[in-house]
Amino acid sequence: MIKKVYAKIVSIEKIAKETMKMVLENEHISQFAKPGQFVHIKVADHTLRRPISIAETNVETNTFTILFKTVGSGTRRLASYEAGEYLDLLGPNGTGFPLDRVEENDVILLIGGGIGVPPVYFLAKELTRLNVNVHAILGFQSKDYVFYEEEFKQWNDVTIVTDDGSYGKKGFVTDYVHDINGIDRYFACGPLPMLKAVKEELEGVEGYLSFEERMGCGIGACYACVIPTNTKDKYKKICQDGPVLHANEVKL
Amino acid sequence: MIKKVYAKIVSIEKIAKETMKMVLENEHISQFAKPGQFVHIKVADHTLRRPISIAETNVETNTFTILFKTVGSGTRRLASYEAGEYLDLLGPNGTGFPLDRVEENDVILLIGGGIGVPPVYFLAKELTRLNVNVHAILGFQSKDYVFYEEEFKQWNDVTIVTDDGSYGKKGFVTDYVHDINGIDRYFACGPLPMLKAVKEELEGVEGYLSFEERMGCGIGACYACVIPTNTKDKYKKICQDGPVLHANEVKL
Amino acid sequence: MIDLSVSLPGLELKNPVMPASGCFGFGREYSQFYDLSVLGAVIMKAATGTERLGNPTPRVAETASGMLNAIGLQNPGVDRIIAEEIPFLRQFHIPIIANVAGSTVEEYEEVAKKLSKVEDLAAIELNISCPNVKEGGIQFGIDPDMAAEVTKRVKAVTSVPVYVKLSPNVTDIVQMAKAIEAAGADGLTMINTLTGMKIDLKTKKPLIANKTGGLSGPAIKPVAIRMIYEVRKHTSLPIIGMGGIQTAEDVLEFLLAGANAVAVGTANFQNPYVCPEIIQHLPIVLERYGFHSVKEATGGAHR
Amino acid sequence: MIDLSVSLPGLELKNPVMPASGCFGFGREYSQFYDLSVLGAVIMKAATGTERLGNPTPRVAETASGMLNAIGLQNPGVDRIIAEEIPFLRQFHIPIIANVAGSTVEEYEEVAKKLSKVEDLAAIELNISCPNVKEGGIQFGIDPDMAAEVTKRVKAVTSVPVYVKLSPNVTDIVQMAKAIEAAGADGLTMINTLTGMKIDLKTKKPLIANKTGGLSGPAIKPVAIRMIYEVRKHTSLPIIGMGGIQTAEDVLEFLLAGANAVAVGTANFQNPYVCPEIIQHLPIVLERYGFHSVKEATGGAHR
Ligand SMILES: Cc1cc2nc3c(=O)[nH]c(=O)nc-3n(C[C@H](O)[C@H](O)[C@H](O)COP(=O)(O)OP(=O)(O)OC[C@H]3O[C@@H](n4cnc5c(N)ncnc54)[C@H](O)[C@@H]3O)c2cc1C
Ligand SMILES: Cc1cc2nc3c(=O)[nH]c(=O)nc-3n(C[C@H](O)[C@H](O)[C@H](O)COP(=O)(O)OP(=O)(O)OC[C@H]3O[C@@H](n4cnc5c(N)ncnc54)[C@H](O)[C@@H]3O)c2cc1C
Ligand SMILES: Cc1cc2nc3c(=O)[nH]c(=O)nc-3n(C[C@H](O)[C@H](O)[C@H](O)COP(=O)(O)O)c2cc1C
Ligand SMILES: Cc1cc2nc3c(=O)[nH]c(=O)nc-3n(C[C@H](O)[C@H](O)[C@H](O)COP(=O)(O)O)c2cc1C
Ligand code: FES
Ligand code: FES
Repeated sequence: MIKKVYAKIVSIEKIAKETMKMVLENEHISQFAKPGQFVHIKVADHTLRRPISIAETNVETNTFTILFKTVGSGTRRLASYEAGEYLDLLGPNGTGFPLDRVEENDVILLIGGGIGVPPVYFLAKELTRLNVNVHAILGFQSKDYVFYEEEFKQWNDVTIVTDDGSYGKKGFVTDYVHDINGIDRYFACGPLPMLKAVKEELEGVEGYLSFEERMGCGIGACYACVIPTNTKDKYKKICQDGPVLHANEVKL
Repeated sequence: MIKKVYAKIVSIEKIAKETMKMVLENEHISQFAKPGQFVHIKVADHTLRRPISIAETNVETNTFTILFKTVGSGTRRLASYEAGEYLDLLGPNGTGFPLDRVEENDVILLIGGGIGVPPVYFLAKELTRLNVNVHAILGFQSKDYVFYEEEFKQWNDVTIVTDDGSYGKKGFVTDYVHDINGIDRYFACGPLPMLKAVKEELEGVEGYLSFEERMGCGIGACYACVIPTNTKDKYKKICQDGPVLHANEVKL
Repeated sequence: MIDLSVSLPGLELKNPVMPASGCFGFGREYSQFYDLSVLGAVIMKAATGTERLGNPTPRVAETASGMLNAIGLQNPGVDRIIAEEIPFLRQFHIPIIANVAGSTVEEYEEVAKKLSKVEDLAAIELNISCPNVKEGGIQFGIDPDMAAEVTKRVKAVTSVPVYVKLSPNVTDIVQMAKAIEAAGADGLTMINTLTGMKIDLKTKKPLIANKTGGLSGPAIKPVAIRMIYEVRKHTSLPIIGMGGIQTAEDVLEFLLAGANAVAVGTANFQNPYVCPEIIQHLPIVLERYGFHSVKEATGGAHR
Repeated sequence: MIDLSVSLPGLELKNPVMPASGCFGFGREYSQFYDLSVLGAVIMKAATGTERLGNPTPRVAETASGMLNAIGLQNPGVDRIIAEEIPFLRQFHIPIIANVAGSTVEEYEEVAKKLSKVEDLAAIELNISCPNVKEGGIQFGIDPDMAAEVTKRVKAVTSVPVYVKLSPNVTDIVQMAKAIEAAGADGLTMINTLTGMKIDLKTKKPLIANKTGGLSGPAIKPVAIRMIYEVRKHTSLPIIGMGGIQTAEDVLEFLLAGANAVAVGTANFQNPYVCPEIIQHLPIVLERYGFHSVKEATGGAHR
């Protein structure tokens, strides 16, 4: 259930180039958030809230983590908040990665591109509860942007790819998906061109993609964030039906 | 000379109902400000700057004081700043109370109404440098709004008047101006109806009034703050030619 | 006791605050946050003759104290709105206003006709800011003759009161209002969005896929207040005012300008509780400024 | 090296940034803060045939991300502007643009005629947002025929290039621009302010003594960008763009929409250094977005 809450900023730090990590305290979000869901954050001096994925929750400390890239004025303003301040946010919003069809011993591929890595991390952590085989491929622009390699390594086999080869392997995540054999299911989050390429490359494999779109309400009321689908309704709302959608139902 | 400066807030406190006192540190303002001049303050989230009179300067500590009433969203936001923060301000703006014609042993009447008291206080303090006879009449709505009585008493004879008689004498400042004999010159700052009444009551005495008007630029460029006069130009700009104007030149 | 109630054609409002069309869907999402029965009324998302899928995305962009949107009237079509959405809203026992849109006068007629058969529909809001495909895309809302024509034709086929929603993108808002009054409208709602654009410096293209979008939010409030004030001077139709309302003080400003009731749009996105919060705060604000009722405040700036 | 220079009729600009009319007086006050010779040009406060004392006060009010003003063209009259103000501005060796206003076509002609005799006046900006007393107060700026008429008549009596300043308070900005282009204007400046109002909750009256005022500042930027984009598509006249500019990024957005140069109004009140700061920052911003010159960025959103 989505609630409007005030979450206290526990810590905020820069963890890679243009990339901030913020830990927030709020019981509702930390108890109920599922991987793939997001919070819709009110940022001072801005009309519209900003959607940011939940990267981790901790039910013991009632905290949750978000990671964000400072790309424009809203995320830059968000980066200027300090520990101890409160953020007004809605959450948890949207529908996350579906885990109900995951079966024991499945080979699962996680793909994260840039700031698409955080929700995939949350998913990776959740998947450790199930007895499955998880492989992660994470793509970044270049060395300076890489984050969370160690965090992933706790749980999974992980391959880091950079566009320019300045760290890990060189190229795009799609160049390495075939290194993993017998993939039963994949989950991906990242920029649209990456999602398109992943869908094509893994044609035939059951997959779920997490999408981004500019949002108004963030809760399904304004029709700002639709994506065309081949389902009965012909579209889905990314903020409500998504951000995670079945790769085969979306028209890319 | 007007400069754009960043002044550090040294302290901020509430000194009476809806009335804040803020001490700021800035060399330029504290060295050059004259009684009657104002600073034009940029307040977060507001398009237009807010004009606030300078209530006191201290050339040793490079500080100056402003007092303001929280009447609307700008002054309420101003009241929410904290010591240590910096304010972007223009100053000192405008033309203050003229002291060049004040002569030794003159009987001088100072009249302040409500938040018009601060510039009059600055003037009272300045006048102590001259060998003159100063009387102050300060009007407030009611007891809770009274401030700076003690501060004035250091320098002058002072009469406090409240509209409802809840403190000091009851009535309007104009009810008591004739208690002072042989006034050579008066200086007044307060709401427009008070200024009008003072001018009428003291017809024939040389007087100077400090005016308020909604401002745009605050420096004389936009013609927002004009007041009709019977001078050659037919008008004066309150932000530049004023806020202090000769009582006889303005058309009220 | 401050009296918040307002009686307008078709609308017995217990308070003057309702969500604006397109900013509240059909109420389902906001009903997660609060009981919609506290609202004065509700205005639904636009209904067209058949399902519309709207414009390509991005459909929204942020601006200083405002936002642009070009949703493009996406909606499931009037039949499904009647079958699926109105029954949901009915449970809250508040007046339901349907926002009617179309590309031809015939489409307006058809949608209005269907809606007016819905037993407890309180009123229709005619959204005339849509481009008329027959007339080469010119909006009904910017031409007084076309606006009058669509008003007249819709009035002829419906039994529920018709409020016409004025576009602010016109030289003479009073002329529009008078034409619509003469055509028999029961009321006006105003203002719709101002046409605007934002260019993405990175792509060098208009950020909104539709290029232009409608500007809403506090940025446009001064334009809304001015237009309501002018229209109030020259027509006697009731006015539901909107454009940038965020607080109960804003509501009072609209009432003083001449609005009889108000709608809240963009502010719902910032604070899903904005409507109930305004409703709770409104009596306090009315009292502070010396009013005993909403009715007393309406038109206050004209006295 | 990023080339900031722009050549427009009568205006050889070393950079495209100039203060907007009415927001900079005649430069004296801002010259306390910086050397005005850094500016691309300067547009003076409106000049009328004789001295005008303007509207009663209050003349300004704050709004969300904007402000309202109703100064009412206060100015010392064209003769004193020529005698006292232009000589002051001349020392900075930047193009001087005179903003010309009037209540009758004859007054526009008279003012323009006098100004065009000033040796080094670079251009005239026709402020057609003034009510025409002869035509019953209708603004020249909202009627294409009247706008064309005043443009034609002023062009006939002056030898300096004439830029006509468009009012955004019209249904069809392109129609206005085309009428003015056909009438022989050398360029357009746009946009002037949107008409707005604010009501004082305490007094229950419009806060501005004139009741309505002109809305300026970031709030109106999306409307300015949209109108410039549309006008650029349909005319080939050079455009000096304005409306809510605060930063060099804003300037780039105006250039992409189709402006050849820009003017900065309201932002001067917030930051007296805004023009020189924008000028300093503009090359960095142009470079960041891949441009080598202002000219290259102009119209970028249309390619
Ligand atoms: C479901 C979802 C989850 C997201 N999770 C994350 C995350 O975990 N970390 C992260 O860094 N970013 C995430 N994003 C993207 C993030 O919302 C944008 O980067 C951010 O809103 C940009 O705001 P800005 O003001 O800095 O940029 P500007 O470009 O100045 O933003 C202006 C406007 O555009 C919108 N906007 C811009 N880019 C996007 C975008 N890609 N998606 C949606 N709205 C956008 C903003 O909300 C705002 O309305 C997510 C987006 C969605 C839709
Ligand atoms: C020369 C001068 C000196 C002043 N000195 C002081 C002082 O020392 N202490 C103090 O408390 N107040 C002083 N004022 C008044 C003060 O500027 C206003 O109370 C303040 O701007 C109100 O802002 P607000 O946002 O709280 O109120 P709002 O009413 O919300 O203000 C909205 C707008 O109105 C303007 N405004 C409102 N009232 C006034 C006013 N009376 N004068 C000018 N602009 C106004 C604001 O600047 C703003 O643009 C002075 C005014 C002037 C002109
Ligand atoms: C996302 C969005 C969608 C809208 N959709 C509609 C609509 O379908 N029909 C309509 O008449 N108005 C629509 N509007 C306009 C609003 O109802 C309202 O008139 C306008 O936004 C001004 O009010 P505001 O500033 O409170 O948002 C929409 C506005 C927004 C922001
Ligand atoms: C206080 C003020 C006075 C103005 N006076 C004039 C004027 O005399 N002539 C004119 O053509 N425009 C005048 N304008 C309009 C501006 O030149 C400009 O077109 C408008 O403010 C939009 O730009 P901005 O948002 O940068 O302020 C005035 C604007 C303001 C705010
Ligand atoms: S953002 Fe409003 S429907 Fe998705
Ligand atoms: S405020 Fe601009 S001239 Fe006084």
